[in-house]
Amino acid sequence: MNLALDLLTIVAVSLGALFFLAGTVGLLRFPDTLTRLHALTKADNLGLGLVVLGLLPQVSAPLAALGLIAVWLLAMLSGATVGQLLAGAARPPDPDRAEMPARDAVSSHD
Amino acid sequence: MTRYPVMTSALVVDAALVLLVLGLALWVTSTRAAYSAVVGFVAYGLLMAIVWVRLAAVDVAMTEAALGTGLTGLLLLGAAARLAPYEAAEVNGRPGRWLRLLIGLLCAAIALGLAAVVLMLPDPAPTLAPLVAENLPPTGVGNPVTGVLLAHRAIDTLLESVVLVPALIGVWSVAADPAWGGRPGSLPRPRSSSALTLLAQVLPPFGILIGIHLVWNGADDPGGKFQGATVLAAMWILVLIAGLREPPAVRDRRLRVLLVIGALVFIGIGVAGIWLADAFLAYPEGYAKPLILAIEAVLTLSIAATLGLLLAGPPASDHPSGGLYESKKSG
Amino acid sequence: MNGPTLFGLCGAALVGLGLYGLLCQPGALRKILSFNLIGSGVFLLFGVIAKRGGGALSAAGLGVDGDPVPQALIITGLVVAFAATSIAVALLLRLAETSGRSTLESDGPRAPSPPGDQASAPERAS
Amino acid sequence: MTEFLLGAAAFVLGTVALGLVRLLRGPGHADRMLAAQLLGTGGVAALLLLGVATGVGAIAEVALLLALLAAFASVAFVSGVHRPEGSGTTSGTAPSAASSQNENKRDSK
Repeated sequence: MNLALDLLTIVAVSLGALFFLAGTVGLLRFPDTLTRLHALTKADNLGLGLVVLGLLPQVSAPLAALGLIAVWLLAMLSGATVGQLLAGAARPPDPDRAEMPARDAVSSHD
Repeated sequence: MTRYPVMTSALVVDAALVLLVLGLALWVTSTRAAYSAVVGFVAYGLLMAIVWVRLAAVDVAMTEAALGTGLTGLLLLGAAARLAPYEAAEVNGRPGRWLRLLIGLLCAAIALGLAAVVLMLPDPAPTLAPLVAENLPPTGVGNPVTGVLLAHRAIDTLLESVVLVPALIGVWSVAADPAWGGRPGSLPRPRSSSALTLLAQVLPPFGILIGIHLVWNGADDPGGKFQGATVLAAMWILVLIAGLREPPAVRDRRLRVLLVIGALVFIGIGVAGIWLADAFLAYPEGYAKPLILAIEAVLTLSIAATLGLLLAGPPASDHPSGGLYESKKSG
Repeated sequence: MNGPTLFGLCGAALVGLGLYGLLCQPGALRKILSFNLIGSGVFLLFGVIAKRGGGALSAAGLGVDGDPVPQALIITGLVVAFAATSIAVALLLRLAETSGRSTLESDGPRAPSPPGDQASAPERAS
Repeated sequence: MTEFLLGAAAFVLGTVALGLVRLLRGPGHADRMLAAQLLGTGGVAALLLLGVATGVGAIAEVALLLALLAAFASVAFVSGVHRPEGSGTTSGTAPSAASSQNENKRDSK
């Protein structure tokens, strides 16, 4: 039983770490702001979620487990909102800029 | 629960943190655009919170997480955005190459001197920790940091909560004369967006809960009034930014009472201690914990209001939606 | 080399870096940032001293393993540093608004650019 | 298990630190903020891992605070980007003395 739980921890935390790696690679390699944002939100929600899932068997107090889940929920909430806000900032809904790819809009207006 | 269960992994984490912190500090001091520097500084504050955890200072980590990444980030990002138009002229003020080299050498010398001091710190390290541990039970609180803040070094804490008020007066005093008494106007007012409105409606209930939890828990576990007050202030500011509420006018008398009530209660209980416990800021036998909790509760409200108003900036105008820019255009 | 020593050296380097930025960066906002870095380095040195002085409390079973006196001082310092930063930012914004510049240099009289006329800001001769 | 959790914390920290290259490169403010945002989430994950690894429960509360206030900086960022709209076309006109590696990367829209 204990071994199984430890195994779950190792698998879930490793997977979570992998998602963080994927998110970072996406942030570095993807061509423009919006696709990078996409990569980031994956890392945010899945990476952190898997880490939390992996840590759950390792805490004894139910209150601590609740805290872990609360952290994840909060991160999801703010991650989702911030994703919206950043996307809006990366591509303002002006008609003359909307059709441009975000990166061009960023560099050509200087 | 050993302190360093595995030395090597812990040291790897520490070394990675140090490299990151130094790299970000280098970025903050050397990058050209102020806005990038500020974003780097926000990331730097975040890392510092983890550093404090590694240094077993969880109370400090909470303060850093709340102040360093939250409030300071908002303050500096807003300032950087508003200063962007002036930034291009700053290049002229740079000192020359040789002067910079000289300054760099001198700063390196200072850093090396400090590093030498760090390496030569006495071993065993002098500490007041046993003294605090010995004197903690009479105060009735279980968190040594809270004990130090409110019982053993209460005068520092009192002066600090007092000093926040002159700081706020200092911020208010840079207001233009016609704007005096009006509403603070430095907060950013983004285009209304449903996401922001949602965040400002959903997050504050959690934030207020967490803030109260931090204050209440601060007596026995890491946490306390500064951390709790910072969270409360952040939630208030979030509501103001989203435009769900207007910042209060500076001339509002109830607001002013709220700002000073914490320090006044603190001083009042402290003065009462002269008769009841034979010393200024001493607590009578057996009443230390309830008094400390009372002070913490009132101080939290005052500090939260002060921090929030520090962020909100000097009064700008009486116009309901008036930011600085609107008032300038009309004037 | 252990963790606290590492962080202590980091704090020393932060003070040096911050000082360099404070002296060499012309923009006042950058100076504020650099000053905060110096403060942060000093706090870090305090934290290292607290960590080194700890241990006695964890032996007493309180679960906190650092000297609480420096830690309490750091918390006080962080809050005061925030207050000072907000004053500095308010002053700086007001300076930019009234004089149209964001640096602290005072050499020579400047033609006061009208507040809000931001486009004219970079044209001033230095 | 402790070693594994500490190692995972170091890995996550190192990974998101790599993401800070985006902070250096930009090109826009939004990209820089994304790097900081990723660092925030990674920092929360690393803190949770550290907290369980060292058995100090209060560390999770630091993570909770970070998660709560991470949104805050981004809100500031978004508001900041909109504020100087239409007035910030001055970058690049200044005679930059040394290598102006970031001068043209500012997206001052």
